[in-house]
Amino acid sequence: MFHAPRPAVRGLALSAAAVLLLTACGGVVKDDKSADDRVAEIPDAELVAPIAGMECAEGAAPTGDPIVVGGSLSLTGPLAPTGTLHDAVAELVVDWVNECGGIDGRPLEWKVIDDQSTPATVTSNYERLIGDKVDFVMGPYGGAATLAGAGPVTRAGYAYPTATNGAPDKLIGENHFPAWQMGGVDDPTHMFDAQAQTLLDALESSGNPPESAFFATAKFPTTLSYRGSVVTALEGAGTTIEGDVEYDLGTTDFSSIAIRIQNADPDLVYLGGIGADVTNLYQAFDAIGYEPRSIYVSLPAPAAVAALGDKADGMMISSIYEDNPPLGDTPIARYFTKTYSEVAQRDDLFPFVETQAAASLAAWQILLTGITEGGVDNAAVIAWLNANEVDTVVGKLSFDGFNNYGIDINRVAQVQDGKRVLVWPEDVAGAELDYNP
Amino acid sequence: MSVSSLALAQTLLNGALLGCLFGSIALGLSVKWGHLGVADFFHLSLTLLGAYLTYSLVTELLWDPFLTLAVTVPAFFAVGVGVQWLFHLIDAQPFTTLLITFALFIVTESVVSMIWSPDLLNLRPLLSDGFTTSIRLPEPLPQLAVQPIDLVALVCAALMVGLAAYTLRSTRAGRAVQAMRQDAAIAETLGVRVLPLTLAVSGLAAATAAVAGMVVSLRMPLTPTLPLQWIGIVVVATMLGGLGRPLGALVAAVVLMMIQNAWSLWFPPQWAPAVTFGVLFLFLALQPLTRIARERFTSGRTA
Amino acid sequence: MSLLRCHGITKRFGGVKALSEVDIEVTAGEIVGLVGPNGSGKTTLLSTIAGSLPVTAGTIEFDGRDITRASAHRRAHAGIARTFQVPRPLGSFTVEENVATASMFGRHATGRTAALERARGVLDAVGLAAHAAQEVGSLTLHERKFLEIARAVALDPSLILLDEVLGGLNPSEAALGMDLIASLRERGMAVIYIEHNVRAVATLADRMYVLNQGQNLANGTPAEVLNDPRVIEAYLGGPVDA
Amino acid sequence: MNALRDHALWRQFVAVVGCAVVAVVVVPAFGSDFAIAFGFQFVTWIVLALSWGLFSGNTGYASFGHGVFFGIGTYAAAAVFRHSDAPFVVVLLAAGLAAGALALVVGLAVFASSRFSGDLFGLITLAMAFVVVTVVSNVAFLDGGTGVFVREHTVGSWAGSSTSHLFVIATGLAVLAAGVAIATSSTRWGSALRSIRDDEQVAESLGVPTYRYKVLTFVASAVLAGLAGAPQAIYLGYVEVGAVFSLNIPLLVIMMTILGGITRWWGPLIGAATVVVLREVLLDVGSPELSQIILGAALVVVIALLPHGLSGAIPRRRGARRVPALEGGAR
Amino acid sequence: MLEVRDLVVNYGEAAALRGVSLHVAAGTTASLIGSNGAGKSTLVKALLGMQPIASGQVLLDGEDITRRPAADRPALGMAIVPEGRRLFKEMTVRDNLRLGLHHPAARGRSDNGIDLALDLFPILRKRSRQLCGTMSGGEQQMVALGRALVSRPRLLVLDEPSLGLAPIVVAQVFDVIETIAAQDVTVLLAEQNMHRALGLSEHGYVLADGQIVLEGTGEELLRSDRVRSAYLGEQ
Repeated sequence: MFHAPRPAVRGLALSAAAVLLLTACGGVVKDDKSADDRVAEIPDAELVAPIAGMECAEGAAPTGDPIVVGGSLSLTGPLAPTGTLHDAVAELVVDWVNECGGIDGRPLEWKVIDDQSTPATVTSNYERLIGDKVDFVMGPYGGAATLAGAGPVTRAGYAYPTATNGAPDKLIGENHFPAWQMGGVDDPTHMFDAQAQTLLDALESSGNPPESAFFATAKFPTTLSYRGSVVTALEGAGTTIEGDVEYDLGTTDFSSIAIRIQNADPDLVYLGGIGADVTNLYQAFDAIGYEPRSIYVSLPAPAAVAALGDKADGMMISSIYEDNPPLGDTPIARYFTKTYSEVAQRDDLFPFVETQAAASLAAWQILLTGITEGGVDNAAVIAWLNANEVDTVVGKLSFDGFNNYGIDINRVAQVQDGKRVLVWPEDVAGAELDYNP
Repeated sequence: MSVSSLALAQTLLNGALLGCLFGSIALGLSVKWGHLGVADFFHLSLTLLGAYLTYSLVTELLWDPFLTLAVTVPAFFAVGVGVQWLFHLIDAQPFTTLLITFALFIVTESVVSMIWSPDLLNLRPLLSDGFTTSIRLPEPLPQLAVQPIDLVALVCAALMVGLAAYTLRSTRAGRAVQAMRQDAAIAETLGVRVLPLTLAVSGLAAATAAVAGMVVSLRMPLTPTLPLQWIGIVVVATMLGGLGRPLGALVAAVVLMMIQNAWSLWFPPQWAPAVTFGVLFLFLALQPLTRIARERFTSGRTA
Repeated sequence: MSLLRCHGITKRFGGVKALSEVDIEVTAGEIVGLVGPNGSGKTTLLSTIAGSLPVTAGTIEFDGRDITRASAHRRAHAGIARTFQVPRPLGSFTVEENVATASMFGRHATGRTAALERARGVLDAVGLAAHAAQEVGSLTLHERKFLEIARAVALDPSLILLDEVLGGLNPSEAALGMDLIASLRERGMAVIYIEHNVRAVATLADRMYVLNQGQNLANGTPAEVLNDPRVIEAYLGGPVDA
Repeated sequence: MNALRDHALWRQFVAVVGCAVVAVVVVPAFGSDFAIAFGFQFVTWIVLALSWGLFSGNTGYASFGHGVFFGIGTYAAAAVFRHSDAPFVVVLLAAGLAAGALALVVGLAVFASSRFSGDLFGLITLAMAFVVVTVVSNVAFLDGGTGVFVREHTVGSWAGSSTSHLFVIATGLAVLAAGVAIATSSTRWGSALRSIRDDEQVAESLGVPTYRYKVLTFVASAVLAGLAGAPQAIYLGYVEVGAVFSLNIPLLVIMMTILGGITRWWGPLIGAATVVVLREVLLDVGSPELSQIILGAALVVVIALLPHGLSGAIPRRRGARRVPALEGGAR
Repeated sequence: MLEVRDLVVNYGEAAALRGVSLHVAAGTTASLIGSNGAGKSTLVKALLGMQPIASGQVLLDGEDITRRPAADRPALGMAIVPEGRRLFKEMTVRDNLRLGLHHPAARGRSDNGIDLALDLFPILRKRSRQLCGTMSGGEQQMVALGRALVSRPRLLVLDEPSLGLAPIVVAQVFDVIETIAAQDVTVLLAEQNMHRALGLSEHGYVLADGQIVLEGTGEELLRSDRVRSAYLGEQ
């Protein structure tokens, strides 16, 4: 019956053969197992309690009414890559607590609702969770979602721990406990100033601060605000801004931006890109055979950086945590690194702990510490957290100052020998910044 | 900002090569839309699915990327036939088909994210250097460089589009397809069997998504929401090229990407997407009653 | 005083000239027959008068005003109504709603209630009153044809363009239809009447125009036209050297 | 207006107002915060579905740009909040006017030529979405890319102080939308629109000024969607381009209307209700992807099996009405 | 060769053909005449499988082909020149002609059928690359004739080939039909132009209101007054 397709089918076969011939240049697929090898290198770790003030009663199965923590996460839609990561950490923490005998013998339970990456749904999701009488809530991922959830959560008097809160530079309330702290904010429109200063300090510590810089930033709230602060800071330090362009979210072709960069050939390339932008930019660099003298990337997807392989060596990345001493060398961090790599591999996520996963754990540590110290009562938890410091995987956090932002914990990481390591500030650095543009 | 002519040439070249990739995605859309009257958003999903299947076959079974076509092409052919069969069964109106393909678009995004996780997947690190090291062009343009992957995109686009255009214009089956679109009843009296032909066209169009998907998986990191980023350029290229004209769609995609890149070189890159649609509106506004309208409205006229 | 005056109407479709320099004139209250062999351009001429098709060249004057470039609905408001050769009832409307739509938006636009009332009156006149509330899908061919007429009448036009409203009807239905057309003249409407049944046209028409090859071939009283050898030749196909 | 004398329509409208009043009284008084938040979204979707049905359902010109009008309304409201201290009524008007103005410009251009019908019309409205997104994300007055904080400007106002107030406002808009939908049911306006859907050429020949009706109804539809954007801006508290102009919005709206059917004015209403409730129920299905899949598959099945939607599947008293399935633009 | 028995075709509830029977002997030419609206086109469409048949039979060489799909007809040796030509206007003349060779039976046949058609209409030869939509009506009719002829049908059905054509072109078209008829091809000619049609037919049928009202040899019919009244409408 199918007389018609034959010539075209023949053509397809032909074209496939031709393409095969075209690229007959050795093995097409590398026998690349390095990522798996690195996972295998993660040392085994012993079970410890997830927070400092808690004893781990291994093997004692928790009984009684569960303590339910509810949360809304973007499990589908454009924010899903990070949303699922936070979901994975939440499940991990709940299992972890329950393996340690629960909280005061009561099991912990995680109840998550998908918000389809839509802020409007976040609001009703929290209303729904609070209506269902969950004991506590965990914040969502992303600035718009965090602010959308803040309304019902605050009104109901719940504590609102958040892992990352993007850019809401406006006050949420005294019940807000961000794990990713952006302290030192006195003027809310300059909330990234401290972070920008950290970057500047790091660059200056090398003794070779950049004389020129080129900025390429994605149209995304956080990246734009952060870029603004860095431009001001670098200009203040005498760096020439060679170029400053913005591009649309979802841009896949960076060749004109790459060429602009090549033309300017600056000491520092600042990429305010999220997700896979860094991959695509490097592809454009490859195409024109250009190698940036140095590059700093804010908020890249970890998988995108890892995928660059050797090319990423020397790349600087915004970070609050990397798996290196001193932060990465505690029993809690080691156990988390180990279990997270297992969970993430199961869920097809990037298997190493970095900013997002660490912030997620830290948010849980804040909540768990609050519960352990204040009891199963939101008002008490809020009061205790506002008055005390919490020891988390990303460092000691306090909840004061503007928007409860406490101290600034933004750090600079660098890829060295294929591994991400914190290089600044010195108290958390696992290696020295290697910067010589 | 002054830019050397060399830089301009390079960015235009890159744009053209990426345009080839979009052109090969637009190919299937153009054929289905122009010749079957189905504005098929599902085609974009199929392309994504093809990319993910390629990724899995390469990473899990360590197949050669080109070898994956042996699986994906026939499988997608079957899918294309199946969808068209469904349209035939329910005697779907054009708008109904549009809605159904949109629903399938939503479903596919979820299926992909369920199977492969919503996180970024990247095939590039696994590719041999022959794929990723850029090549300098031979004289007289030794300063310009291209990536082998882009060349693959070029070859695939040129082959598929060329074949499709040749088939449509110069083969027995292609003429039958054109005839069917213009006057199905008369085509039937000439021996054209409409149902098998539409099924075959739909199947072949879907099969091109397998090839385009393979190129996508080599070319860019994969996320389930990728098709949303393609819709704009692919749909505009399809319309600008003239529905049912694969060569037109390819040329339009190449030109659009070149314009976008040239624009981004001198003007704020964030306005580049608007330029694409500006071109579309300009085209629609300036164009008298020809091209797009011609195909769809002339058949209704009677003297 | 002529109601409608078309001068030099030319219409091209691609490479085909469907009408070339056609002139036609209609006086208020008369029935003008328009005949010609298949493909001579009768329906095309009607469509250009009704405004459904733009002309390539020529002018159309109605009631002393130039309406060559006016849109179809303006012509309807001015008092030109048309029927379609293949009936095109509005599928999601009932019979009376179809007719009422014309009253609502016609020359003397009214509200819906008044329009429905008027529609019932018109349906009564064409003998479709019993079907008023029916879906149009349930109508027979002759009822659909009459519905076309009813819809045109409901516009309250001064000129009504009838395109083969009797085609496909059996003799008794056709007789009813001819009475109906005659009654339009009594209501003071002028009619341009296309029909392939030349005798039916001749019976009703005051004057007749004959088109051939998209051009005026002849015009005059029915008797003159029917006995014009050129007309007979055009219809039956003349000797080979025509 | 003749419609005002039509008792059946009045009864329908009174019934709608009655339901709305009951909802406004009962939901905030007895419902949980979740019920109110859910109720707000529920009525917002109803406004969107009814307003889409108003133009696209009635005329058969399927628009993929409805989310743009909703989003323009949201952003216009956010801009007024940010740049002035105007009362909420002004914000509401600005939201409606902004959307209406865009629709007017687009409508005047697009409907001028008969070739922009069917899927071409759909795609032009889709392209409109991409252009508007680019403009909003690059113009600092509206957004500029960093998003706009609305909450700080609305905390003190009546509208911004409680979700139940937003629910009241949105319910009011839903009544307005239902009122307009009723006004296009069995009325002169409705006859004009549906004659365009059935056969545009015939409609013209019957004296229906199709161009004017298309443009004005397109604008009316956009204004309603834009109005709904104003309370939405307050509800969100923080608006950003990605979420506000998400392509899911027009898709869901179309899905709702097709599901509900365009045969009767309340088709979109029950379609919206069904989808919103179904979505909420499916959140518990286990896997979030699975719920999306079920929703998409349900749509395919409904389109295939019930071409006239839920409302069209219910027979009429006087025998089923023969209605062409929505075909996207009469020719 | 072609036999039609009691053919009934309805459009909805309206009867378009009310029991038509006719017979065309192999190698002869038969005319089907009548005014427009009489049902000629309907009959032609029914013969070619383009129109559902309510009852009755169509036999080709004694074989019942009533329910065979339209796409089967060319392989049976049938070809049509449809009313209004219905060319594929966005394709070139040559491509239109090639489509006449689409059916499987013509597969592998060289293009000499096309050359044959181009020989019949020399004007088409130099226009073989022109899009049909841009041609005049007469030229289009020649392409339509050519498209039907390239497959070398045994039975050629023409529906109003003179429709809307200038007299000189009509003369040309009928010359071609006569040539074809002389070549052992059976021709059924549905035509309003009765003088021309009957002039080259062995046999003629007069159709009015969906029925055969008169039949006879061409000459008989030409002389009959009843034909004229059937045309102009009977009182």
